[in-house]
Amino acid sequence: MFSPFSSSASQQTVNQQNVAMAEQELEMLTDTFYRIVDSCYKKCIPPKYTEGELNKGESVCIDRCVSKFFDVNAKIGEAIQKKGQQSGIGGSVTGFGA
Amino acid sequence: MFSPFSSSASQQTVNQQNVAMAEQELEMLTDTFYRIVDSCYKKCIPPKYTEGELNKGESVCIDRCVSKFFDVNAKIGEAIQKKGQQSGIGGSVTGFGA
Amino acid sequence: MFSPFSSSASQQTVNQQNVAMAEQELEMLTDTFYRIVDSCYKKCIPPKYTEGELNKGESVCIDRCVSKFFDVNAKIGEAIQKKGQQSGIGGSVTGFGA
Amino acid sequence: MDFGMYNDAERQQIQKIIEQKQMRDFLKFYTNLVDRCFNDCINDFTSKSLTSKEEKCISYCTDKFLKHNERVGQRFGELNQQLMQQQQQS
Amino acid sequence: MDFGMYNDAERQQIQKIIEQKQMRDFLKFYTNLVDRCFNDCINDFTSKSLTSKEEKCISYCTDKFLKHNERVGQRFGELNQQLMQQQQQS
Amino acid sequence: MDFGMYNDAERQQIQKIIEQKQMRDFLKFYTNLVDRCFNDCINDFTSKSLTSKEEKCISYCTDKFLKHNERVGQRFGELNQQLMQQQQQS
Repeated sequence: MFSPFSSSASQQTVNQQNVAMAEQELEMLTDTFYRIVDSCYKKCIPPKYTEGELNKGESVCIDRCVSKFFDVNAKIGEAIQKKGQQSGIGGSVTGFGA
Repeated sequence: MFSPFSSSASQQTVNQQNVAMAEQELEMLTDTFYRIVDSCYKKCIPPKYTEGELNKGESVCIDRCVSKFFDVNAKIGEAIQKKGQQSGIGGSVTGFGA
Repeated sequence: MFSPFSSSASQQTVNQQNVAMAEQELEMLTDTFYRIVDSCYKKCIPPKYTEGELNKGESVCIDRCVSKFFDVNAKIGEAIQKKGQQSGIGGSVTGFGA
Repeated sequence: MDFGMYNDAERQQIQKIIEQKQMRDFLKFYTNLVDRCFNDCINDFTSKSLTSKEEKCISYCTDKFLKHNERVGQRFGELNQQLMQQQQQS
Repeated sequence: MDFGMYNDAERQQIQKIIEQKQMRDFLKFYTNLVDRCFNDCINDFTSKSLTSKEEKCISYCTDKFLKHNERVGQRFGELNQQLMQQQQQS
Repeated sequence: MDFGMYNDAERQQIQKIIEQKQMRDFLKFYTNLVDRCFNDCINDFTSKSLTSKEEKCISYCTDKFLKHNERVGQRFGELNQQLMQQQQQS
């Protein structure tokens, strides 16, 4: 990434609002990840453990579960926006694609 | 609220302890609200959805559930205070009437 | 603790990293405590209340439950470290013995 | 909350805090909504895409959760105000 | 916690942090208590006010939860101290 | 995340935040793991020490939870990247 001709980072001004925004997006992204881990574990992994591997059925279930979570998240995001109950917050509230 | 003769806000000194106290009361109030939303949803809304409206039974259940939550909150607050286990914190710990 | 010959606290320099470390250990310790309270309540206290005392069976169950939680916590901590997935974080991640 | 005890400058700062809180509160509401409706409605993992039954369930669940929040909010506001009045009289 | 590694000034600051934490910890304890006892005891929504059966349940549940916390706290303290001693010896 | 919109100085600061976050995220992962496996595997309180059945369960549960996290992470990364590309095109 280093280039002798680019201005060095230490001379650039840091827009604290940019940094705060990035931090909030990061928080949202990891929060969403942990919520999916939790929901899909409940849906796909039966709580009796006879082996440490994910079997075929569990693996497929996880893939579909994550995909469906994204779909539900998007669908509800759109519905909420359509109701106009939160004008001005917009598409990034879904915690995805940040 | 504006009066030409009152001291302007910018000249008043801000007691940071007052502001912190208000912030904490606000946090407690919204935390309590979300806990009631959660508890009363579990108590009153059966998780099979055949319509988007609240029906009569659900609506009445919600009203009573919120009311009972306030009563339980107050009752337990009094019991704890009577046991003197938290002298000095007093009535505002209940998260209501803040 | 007072000794006339020791340097007074006000002249010592505070290493903010030490203080931050102590704060984090304290957070972890109380977080672990509340998680045990929660897990062991679910395991040991049946949710029908016919008295305010802990009976003999409940008391013994709590003692064993706390002990088993420590064991499970240590066991999983070792397993994770063995897998080398978090080199550099070491033994204090378990939230005990802080 | 009763703001009678604060001066104007303090009220301004508290107002700012409330505004910052609203975004966080909306996000919390939104994630609660998604978690609840996902957990209640999605139980078929024989395919990758949402079934029409699941889509309908999500839509109803969203509406119901919104209305539930609203109704709890109304009752909460009323009861909280009653409590404040009682405290001022006593 | 073992404070042996900190100097006096650091200990003073840590002490302050502990005091601030106690208020938050009490609130957390209190909200856990209310949530648990409400969820376990309140299941009758045919009337607006608490039944005498519910009131008794809340009172027992409160006492039991307090005693449970105390007992877990005792065991937790003992086991944590054992662990610290083991770590110092090894 | 798409860092294209930030300058180098901002990226450096964001990088620092990410590093601080990793420790917290690991702790969260670890406590989730312990809570889940304890709750799923430990149900025998007739003795103080773990039974061999419980030990085996904890070991399987740990492995399964790790692999579950990994797999969710892979899918999450893929789908999130797709979403970002769609947003840039629209």
